[in-house]
Amino acid sequence: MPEVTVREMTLGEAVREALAEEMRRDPRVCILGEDVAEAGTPFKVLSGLVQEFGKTRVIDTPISEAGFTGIAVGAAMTGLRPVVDIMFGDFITLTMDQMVNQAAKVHYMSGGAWKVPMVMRATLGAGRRSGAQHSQSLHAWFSHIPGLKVVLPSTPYDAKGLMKTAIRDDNPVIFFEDKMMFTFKGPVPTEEYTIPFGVADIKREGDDITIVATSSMVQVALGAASLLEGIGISAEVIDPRTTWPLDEKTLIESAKKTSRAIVVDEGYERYGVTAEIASVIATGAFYDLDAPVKRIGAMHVPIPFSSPLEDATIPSEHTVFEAARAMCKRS
Amino acid sequence: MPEVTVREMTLGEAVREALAEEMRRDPRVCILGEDVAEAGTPFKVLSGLVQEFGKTRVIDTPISEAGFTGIAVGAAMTGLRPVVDIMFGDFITLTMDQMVNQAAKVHYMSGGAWKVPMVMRATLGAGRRSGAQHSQSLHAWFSHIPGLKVVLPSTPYDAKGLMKTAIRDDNPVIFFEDKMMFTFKGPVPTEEYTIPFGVADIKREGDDITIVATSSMVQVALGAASLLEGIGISAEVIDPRTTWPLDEKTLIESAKKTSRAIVVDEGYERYGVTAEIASVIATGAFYDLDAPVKRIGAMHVPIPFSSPLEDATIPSEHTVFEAARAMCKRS
Amino acid sequence: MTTVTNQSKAHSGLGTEQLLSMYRQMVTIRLFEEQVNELYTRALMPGLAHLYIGEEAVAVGICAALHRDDYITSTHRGHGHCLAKGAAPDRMFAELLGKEAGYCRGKGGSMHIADPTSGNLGANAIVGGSMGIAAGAAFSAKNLGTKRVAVCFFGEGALGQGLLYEVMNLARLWDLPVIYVCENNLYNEYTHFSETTAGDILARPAAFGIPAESVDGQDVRAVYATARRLVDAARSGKGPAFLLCNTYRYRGHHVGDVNREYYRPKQEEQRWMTERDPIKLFGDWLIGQNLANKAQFDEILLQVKSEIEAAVEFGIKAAYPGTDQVEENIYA
Amino acid sequence: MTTVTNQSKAHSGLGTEQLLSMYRQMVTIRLFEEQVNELYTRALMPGLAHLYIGEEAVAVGICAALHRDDYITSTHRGHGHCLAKGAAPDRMFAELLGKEAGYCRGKGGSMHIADPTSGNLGANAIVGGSMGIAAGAAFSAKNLGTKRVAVCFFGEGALGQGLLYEVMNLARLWDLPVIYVCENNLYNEYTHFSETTAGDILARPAAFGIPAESVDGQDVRAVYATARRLVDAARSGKGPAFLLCNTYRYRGHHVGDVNREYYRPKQEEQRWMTERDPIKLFGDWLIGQNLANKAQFDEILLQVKSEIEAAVEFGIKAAYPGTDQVEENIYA
Ligand SMILES: Cc1ncc(C[n+]2csc(CCOP(=O)(O)OP(=O)(O)O)c2C)c(N)n1
Ligand SMILES: Cc1ncc(C[n+]2csc(CCOP(=O)(O)OP(=O)(O)O)c2C)c(N)n1
Ligand SMILES: [Mg+2]
Ligand SMILES: [Mg+2]
Repeated sequence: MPEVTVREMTLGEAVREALAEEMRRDPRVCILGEDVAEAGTPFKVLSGLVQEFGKTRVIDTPISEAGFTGIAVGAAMTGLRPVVDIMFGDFITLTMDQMVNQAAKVHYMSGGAWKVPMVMRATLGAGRRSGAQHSQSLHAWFSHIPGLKVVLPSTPYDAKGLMKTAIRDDNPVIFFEDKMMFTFKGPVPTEEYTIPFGVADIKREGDDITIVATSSMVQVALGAASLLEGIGISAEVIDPRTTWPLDEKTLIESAKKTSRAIVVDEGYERYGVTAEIASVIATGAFYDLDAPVKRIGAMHVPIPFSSPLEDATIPSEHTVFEAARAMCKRS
Repeated sequence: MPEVTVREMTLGEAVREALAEEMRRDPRVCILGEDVAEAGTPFKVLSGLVQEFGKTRVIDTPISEAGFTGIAVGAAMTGLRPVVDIMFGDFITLTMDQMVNQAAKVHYMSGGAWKVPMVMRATLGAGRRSGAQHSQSLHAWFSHIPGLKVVLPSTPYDAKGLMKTAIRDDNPVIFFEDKMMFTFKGPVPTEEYTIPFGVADIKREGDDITIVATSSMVQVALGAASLLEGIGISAEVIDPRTTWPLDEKTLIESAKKTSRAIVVDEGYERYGVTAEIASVIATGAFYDLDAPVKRIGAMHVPIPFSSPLEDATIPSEHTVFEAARAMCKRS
Repeated sequence: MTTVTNQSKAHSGLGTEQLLSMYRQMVTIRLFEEQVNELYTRALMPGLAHLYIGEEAVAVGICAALHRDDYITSTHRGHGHCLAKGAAPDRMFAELLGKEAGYCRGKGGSMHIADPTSGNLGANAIVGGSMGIAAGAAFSAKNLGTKRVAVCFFGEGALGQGLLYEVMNLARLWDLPVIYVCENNLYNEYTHFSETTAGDILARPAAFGIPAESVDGQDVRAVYATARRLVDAARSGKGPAFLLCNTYRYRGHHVGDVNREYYRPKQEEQRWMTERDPIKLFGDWLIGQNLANKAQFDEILLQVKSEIEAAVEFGIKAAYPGTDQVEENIYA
Repeated sequence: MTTVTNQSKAHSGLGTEQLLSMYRQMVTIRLFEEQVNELYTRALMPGLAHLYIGEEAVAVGICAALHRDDYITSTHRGHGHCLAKGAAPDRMFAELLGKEAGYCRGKGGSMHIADPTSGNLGANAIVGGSMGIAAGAAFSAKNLGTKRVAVCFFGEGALGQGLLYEVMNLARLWDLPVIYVCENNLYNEYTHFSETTAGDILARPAAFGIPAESVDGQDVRAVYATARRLVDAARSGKGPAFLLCNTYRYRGHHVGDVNREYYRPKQEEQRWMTERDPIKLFGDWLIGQNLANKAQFDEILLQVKSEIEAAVEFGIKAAYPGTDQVEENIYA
């Protein structure tokens, strides 16, 4: 086996590298969105791409989320592989018809005749003091819809490998990046790799309790796991990486092994991602669980601006730690 | 107590009667939507209202779901109590920004300064051979959003009482009517009544298994319960009536009593309403359940047009019956 | 920017064969739709259908100006577009009846017929839902240098959807070869368009810098001639255009919409049917020009009739998809 | 329908007191925003803020034409609108800092300030998000007969949102007393509007039958005069209007946008600041007309400065809401 070179890079850089590599590999890949070209997005994730690939492949759009998403659907059907950029995930509200009634259904409704190989990049995550319309994590909506795939990377490594898979996938894929994690660093191999969808990653092994966490919440879970280690509780942290397809087996097996599970996700808790995953585990590990599956999502409130209030709504290391401690003591 | 007169009427008539009564009671109530006036909607639910209340209160709009929903939000903030009509629930995709980023958050974001007393009526339900864009049940999306309330009537009685409550509520309420049930008949008292939100209704008492069902699925559950009775299984059928607020207590208590629960809802099963309710029950009745909570939702496919295919995607009496039988045999 | 086409000219270099083929297509659509209505009346038709009868000249005139590999997007009232672009009646009936032999294996139905071999990106049951898709197909055509053109058919009701204005702006900025074809049949379901449409329709695309014209949608030659000019311009890199076709649907909004007096007078329907029928107008002209005679028309009618009958038969006899197919084609 | 206002006239019957009060408001907005920038630089400001510096004449000119109980909706760049409509700087700073004494109890922040007592329906962080809300307020005004008018402020970037065209159509059909005020400051974030805006801006509302005008947004008297005419017309039942105000933001898209050379030249900024500053232009005119003198301006500056300083102080000292308040106000 060849030696693998590994560099540290940020999640933002990893996403950019994935896009650049795929754009080099496949001339059909192009990017559409607001301020994606010279500005490289407000988060600077796309900086430099327009210089390499030019303005016909990295394309600034008007503030028309529905419009350019619709164009991406049509372009994907007819030979391109567009990546659309939705600056704040909150704005997916404007694209729901194009994504859900069109992109998600075209392949099925046409009996397989047409395909829609497109990627929507969007952000999620609170904590940036940006208020209720710039802080939501709305990935549960898309996860609900047959025909779509939903990706939630939590490390630079995952972000790169999953983005490459997303671009090569022949279906509409929504790729949610936590905007607070763009500067989060981690190792990324120089060599080319992709990560398959539907394969959960065990971010930390443990025996006493399973913590399933997505996106931004993976680091929170890992932090909680360290704290738990300090009091002698061994937590296993699992990242599903894609909410659809969902790797039920890995989640269930871990819960069977540890007999306790917590699910942490930054979306609103009610009718959110934690509900599905908790329910899958509660069913799959029914005869092995020592306690109810605990769900920890964002509080059921529009995300407040004021710092202390906002912080109170987001799951924290501490919340997860306390929940785990209570569950492990209990049995 | 005065004698209560009861008439049979259809669900569609019950909705109309509720609207008419509230419009008589409160001049601020008005209706906006496509073909709501002379046509009384394609489902004829609103027939006759324009004759009584005139064209300034029952208002035909262009095909601009986002636009007239936005107008309703502003009108609700400034002294009216609009009811907007979304012909097919699939079209709520076009209103997500106005409902979720605006209507749901205005009260909170303004620190309580503004209120948005509006109702959105929308339909749900498949089985009408209308294809993937006219058959969805997307109520899980709104149920996920703090600031909104979501109502799912399953009988004419409930439809009338809940609609009156919805109109009097000072928050944005989404009221989903199953389009296959507009002609479904049931008793409705002549006397005025309202039904509070967040109070589940036990549609049938039973001891062996709890079937939680929403909207269209309540009749399916009752049908299954009859079949189950035939083989000696006593099923309790509970209708939460509102997914938010959710009457967790009644659901959990029933599951504790019967020790088995099935949740039936016509939305896509994955990341849908069944996930939340199953998870609530699995947690709340953890120490009393004899079997995992069973979820039965729409199949994870865009709803197909072809009759045999479409039928296969919708939960049926038979599916529920079989699931219940298997669960009761098991223990 | 806003001009009205002189309808009377437009012979437009079409040969007799092409003219007769257009006539035949219009007859095909008419008879196809009558059969759909028949199927509905006989309770053989699942769901609903929106008939194109009366509007045949629009689809036929536009599609005659397109190449087979040019793209179209269509609407809930889409049978005419599909047929005019080249779909076969038999597989269409099969689709309408939910059969596996249909264009979408029965999964789409009347409102979702799609056919890659004739460039049909699909009918759409969301009013205005395909406006971005059509622009996207034009975006591909431009970026891949295929010289294809995309046509987006939509009813005047779709003028109410904001998406149209978003994509017209984009189509102009990027000079996309897309033609927005608005079929104004005067009604959004049961509401007259004047109650839902403020200002001047043609001024809307014009405001975005898009050349906009209107044409008599009952005159297939005028539709063709105008479309031809706009399509050629788009193909040669001049960007988008907008064409307003004034037309009328003879029947109800859908097959079940039978009592229509409350929203439109019978006389209005009568007037359009007798005075402005696109097949009759075209037929009269062809005869007047000595390009065809009554016997030829009778012959065409006979042929089309038997073709349509065979197609219905095919659809009725075709098998339903097995329920094992329900979970196929969710993901590619 | 499309006219350009002669800017030089417009004394418009304003008394000296009103003129000076408008001058003072513009200074207030300028100093308020400079303090916001200061707070950000001192790392006291949570999140971001979008400064209105350079555009003061628009908010002040428009709001001077409104009654206190008329409605406005505002944008992410909304501090100027809030102040001009009558909000107090102290409660605004408190809100910007997330304090309980703020207009929204700290829950809204810079992009969501709302205030029923001054008719402010709220700033909005969704570009174009309030276009329907403003029309809805006008709908109420019309239906309840209150004679109120609603103004929807938005940046030229919001012309990209389809919602605008949906609600302009509705506003015209229903003759709603709503004025759409487009603040064209030339940039959508980091992209010049010419790259995102096809055709002619004023032709867009005109296409829906809405009277549309443009005005020099740096000339507060011209803005006021035009707004006054449009507002009066709306109030008297003539329905909607559209006003394009040509203006410029001096600073970055938001407080953190410091290196701007890659999207706009320094000289451009310099030119606007030195040649087209709305406060200076208005001040010069007031002096030229002998309506004010330099000493008065110095006095105003001093007073506003101390008012703003006290307001900042108030905001900084104010208490955060208790975390028990996080679950209040979700439902009414
Ligand atoms: C977004 C959306 N809103 C509403 C409908 C319901 N609907 C179906 S057809 C129609 C009227 C369409 O009118 P027009 O666009 O003029 O087309 P026509 O039926 O006249 O051909 C309506 C309102 C829909 N399908 N999609
Ligand atoms: C729907 C939506 N898309 C994108 C954004 C991100 N965004 C915030 S401000 C802005 C530019 C707005 O430009 P303009 O409307 O001209 O207002 P200006 O900032 O110039 O005042 C963008 C793209 C947003 N807030 N909402
Ligand atoms: Mg029409
Ligand atoms: Mg701007």
